[in-house]
Amino acid sequence: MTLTEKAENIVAEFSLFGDWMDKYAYLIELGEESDPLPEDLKTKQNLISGCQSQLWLVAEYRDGKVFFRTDSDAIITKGIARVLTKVLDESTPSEIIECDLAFLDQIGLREHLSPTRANGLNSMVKQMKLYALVFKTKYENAG
Amino acid sequence: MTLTEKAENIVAEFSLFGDWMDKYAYLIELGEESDPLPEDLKTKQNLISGCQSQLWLVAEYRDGKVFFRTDSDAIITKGIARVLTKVLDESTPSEIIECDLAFLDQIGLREHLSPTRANGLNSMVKQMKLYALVFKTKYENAG
Amino acid sequence: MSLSIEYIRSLFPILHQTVHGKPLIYLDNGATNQKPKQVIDRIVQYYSAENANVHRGVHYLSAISTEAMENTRKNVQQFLNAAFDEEIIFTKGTTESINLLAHSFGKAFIGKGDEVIVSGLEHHANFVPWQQLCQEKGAILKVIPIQPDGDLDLEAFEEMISSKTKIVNVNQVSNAIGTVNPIEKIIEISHKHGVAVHIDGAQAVSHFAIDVQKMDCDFYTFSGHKMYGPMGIGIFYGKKEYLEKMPPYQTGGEMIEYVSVDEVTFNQLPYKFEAGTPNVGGILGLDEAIRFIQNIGIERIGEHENMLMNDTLKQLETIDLVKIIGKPKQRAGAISIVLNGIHHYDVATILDQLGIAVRSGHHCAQPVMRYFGVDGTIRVSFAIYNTQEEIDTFVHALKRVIGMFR
Amino acid sequence: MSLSIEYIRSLFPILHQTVHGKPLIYLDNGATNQKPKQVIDRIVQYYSAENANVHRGVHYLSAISTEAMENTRKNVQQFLNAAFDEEIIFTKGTTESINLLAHSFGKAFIGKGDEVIVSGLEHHANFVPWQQLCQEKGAILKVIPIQPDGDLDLEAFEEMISSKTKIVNVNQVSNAIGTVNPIEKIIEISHKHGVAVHIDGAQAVSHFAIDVQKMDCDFYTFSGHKMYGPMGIGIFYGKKEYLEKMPPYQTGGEMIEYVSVDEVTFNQLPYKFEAGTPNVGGILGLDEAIRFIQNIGIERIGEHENMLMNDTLKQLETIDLVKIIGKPKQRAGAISIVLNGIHHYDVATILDQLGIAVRSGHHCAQPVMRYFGVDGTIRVSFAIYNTQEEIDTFVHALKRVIGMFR
Ligand SMILES: Cc1ncc(COP(=O)(O)O)c(C=O)c1O
Ligand SMILES: Cc1ncc(COP(=O)(O)O)c(C=O)c1O
Repeated sequence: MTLTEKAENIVAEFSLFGDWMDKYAYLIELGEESDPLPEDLKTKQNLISGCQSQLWLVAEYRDGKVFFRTDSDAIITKGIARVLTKVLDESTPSEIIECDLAFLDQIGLREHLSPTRANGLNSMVKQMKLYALVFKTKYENAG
Repeated sequence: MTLTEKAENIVAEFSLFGDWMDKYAYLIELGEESDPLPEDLKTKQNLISGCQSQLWLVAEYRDGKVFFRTDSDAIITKGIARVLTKVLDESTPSEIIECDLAFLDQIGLREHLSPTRANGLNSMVKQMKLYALVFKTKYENAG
Repeated sequence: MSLSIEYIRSLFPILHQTVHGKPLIYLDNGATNQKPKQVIDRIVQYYSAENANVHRGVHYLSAISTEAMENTRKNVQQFLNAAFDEEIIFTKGTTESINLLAHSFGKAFIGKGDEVIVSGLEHHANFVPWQQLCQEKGAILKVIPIQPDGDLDLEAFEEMISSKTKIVNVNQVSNAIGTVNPIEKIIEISHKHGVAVHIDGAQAVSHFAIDVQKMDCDFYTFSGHKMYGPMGIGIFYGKKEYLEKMPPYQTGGEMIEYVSVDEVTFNQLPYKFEAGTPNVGGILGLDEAIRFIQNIGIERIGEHENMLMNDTLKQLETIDLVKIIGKPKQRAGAISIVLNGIHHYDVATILDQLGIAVRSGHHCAQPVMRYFGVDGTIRVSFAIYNTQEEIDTFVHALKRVIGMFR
Repeated sequence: MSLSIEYIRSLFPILHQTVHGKPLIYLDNGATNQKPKQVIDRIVQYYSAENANVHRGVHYLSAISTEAMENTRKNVQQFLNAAFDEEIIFTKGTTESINLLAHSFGKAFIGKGDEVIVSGLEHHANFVPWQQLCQEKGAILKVIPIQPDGDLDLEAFEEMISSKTKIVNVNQVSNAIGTVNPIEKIIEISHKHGVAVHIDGAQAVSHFAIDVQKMDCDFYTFSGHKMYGPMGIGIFYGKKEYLEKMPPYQTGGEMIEYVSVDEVTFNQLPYKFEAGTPNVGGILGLDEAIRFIQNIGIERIGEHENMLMNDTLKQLETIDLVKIIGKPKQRAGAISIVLNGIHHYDVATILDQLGIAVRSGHHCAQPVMRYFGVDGTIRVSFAIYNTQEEIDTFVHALKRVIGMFR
């Protein structure tokens, strides 16, 4: 599945919910089923600075693709992070760098990623793109 | 003439003016005809702190009465000071302490004596009353 | 005959809106409270008919602006029952007031080896400036410990105060957990040792009457925006005898009497501490906020808030997962809770979706959070315009939130 | 197609009133200028529908307040053409911005024997903080001399700057006499010596376009209330590379990352320099003021003001008793005059009676007054809403005043 297809899937999934409370219930579900990070990866280095909840991001590069893992002490933050990784995970660095996150508008999550939000998710997206850029520079020859 | 009579005189004088510009012309006249203080009395000690113009006040006690002399580098300030001394001069300390300056309302000069005005006239009135108080305490036995 | 809450609510334009499709329930009053129409109107009136720079202007607009500003100073004096109007200094808020105090008091009175006391219940604004001052001066910062019920440990305080102590800093009401501190007692003990006391009144002025002469504090600070006034305006009160000995904080226009390359003399009180063009619009908004409070009556405000607060406490106590932080002897304005196993961010996010504004986080009081072993709480805080119905809706919503996490 | 002045005037509620029975003619724009309706409306809108504390709130009102505030930061960045939005710090005004700079730059970079340069044309706000800093640090304050025409003596400046100099402080436009200083030249010379430059833009931002990257200044400061915005809000711009090395100024909420009794770490830029609840209402008023200026076009504003100013100069030159202070190569915004033998207070008082607001006094620039051998002047200063007719009335009134003193 391409990143775009994955985004379409997510949009379809969210379109089933009638109201916001159902969406939150689903985000909580996603947060709960998201694998926790092992404690030794919850380091200061992996911490995304957000004001209210702690949010960790780990990225790896394997076989031309980027693999993300996330965790948070707040379930909704974790759930939204899971939505993002569901789409961005296992994509190529270039796909990640270029993806425009318009799907977040469609599922109504954009406001949660505003840079002025106290949840750190915007910083997480930035950090994901930064990882992709680093991997691309490091492992892929230009052209 | 009592202080009250002098105040009534001033009110009568000012009532002749049709508009404010005439009042100012008269204040300027009063300022110009007001005897300047000799330079050696224009000391820091005699200076009333006002923001924009310098205003000096000298007080003497003779034969049960207080004599004021004033000067300013601004003519209008000097003129208003002259109005005040015209009324307060040669009065007894008690008269000065008790006088209520209502006549200033009647001639429309009250706003110039507001404590928030930048001309120091309010401080001058306070200082005049303070002098009267000091003289009373110093030279007159209570009762 | 007192005004009905319904009527009072009608004076606040912001309250009559929906948020996420639900009627707004604003319970974040400790952070900032809402503004009645008369406060907003006063600002409009100022900029529409009176606006000018103050103090040095001879012209009409400048004169009326100056008079309005200086009248407010007198009204604040009366509001606090201060002895002199020149003891009232306009700042931009509590934080600036405290920074001013730490700077100027520090310069005048604090040296190496001296001690400064703060309470463990302080907002960062009444903690970090003192910590920084102590670091700079080689002075020692001592902290009055908190007790498990959320009250300060006065015995420990009596032990730590000494002839080395120069100033004691305590808030009248804790923004983090709502404790009303025994400031009369603290002031009495401090004065017995000849030590100055600063009371941070940010969370107190909107809840009960303040009488700085009766309480006999040496300094008192608060913000306009937490008492129905605009942002960008605060008060620093200090006893004249102290203020006169303290050097200026910021320097610039208005506060200079004479300056040359080698010399400077400063203006008298209160101007010595008011550098630059003051926020006259904000000052007049504060003036109107005081009028708003006085029209209703601060006792009436306090009673209503206490009634809501006590009811909220009672209802919260019946919810299993809810843990109320602290059980102080006296409480005002706010209740802080944690929900076992549910992050405060999650709770606040869903409450927001239901139209309810509460604060979540550490409330700029990390030392308090650390003492209670939490990294944040949900804080519910009250104002005169809140209603019993809103409280019921909030409690109901909280139960719904809990249900979502089971 | 540009907007007519008549139309622009109609946007300012305050202008349509009489003072002492005469139509108000407001020529005290250098002290503070008037606010268009859209600025007032923005403040009303904020307090009527959006008001909340910012940054840490999860709820809707807090989120939209934060977004509006941070959007303004971006708009100010663009207004100044700064490289990064975190280089824009919100303060309460120019005076606070400069005090912040003197404190934090001083702590980071200034020691005993170092030198600080200010110009002789400075407002007290850009003079006294540096004087105080130098006294505290044992540094030396040097002053760029004024020349008889009211321009700075650049040769003297080139001689006084050296490797000991740490910072040069000059206003872009003198509030006292209207000189436009050659800041590009001053910055070029300073940078050749590796010296930082701070430009006080208080009297410049409402008159011409600012491009901090092009002018390459290291710090730039100004007030909202002198550019059609509200009081109580100002901007401190600094290059990131400097700001990152400078310690905080005030401490308290919002600017702390972690604090315990022994430790503190500060938040990142710009928050490191913004302690306490910001004046969000004021910030949004400033935002709207910028929009007002941009809608008209700053060039159009400057042209109109220059036209009025040049005409005023021409008319004043024909009046015998009038002495215009300075004849700088370039002038903006203001003209300062003295009337031989007539005190400025007298002149301003009678002009006021005729409905005309001008400033009289030393304009918080005593060193400038002393240089020109006067203890005060009458200052006429211009804004976009002033008209040719107003200028004519003013000149006519001035002649009438003179007549009264003969
Ligand atoms: C107890 C206390 N002190 C100080 C402050 C700081 O007030 P401001 O942010 O208005 O400067 C607050 C506000 O949160 C507070 O609650
Ligand atoms: C050149 C200059 N600098 C600084 C200031 C101080 O500005 P504020 O009073 O807004 O802090 C002024 C205002 O009079 C000024 O004209």
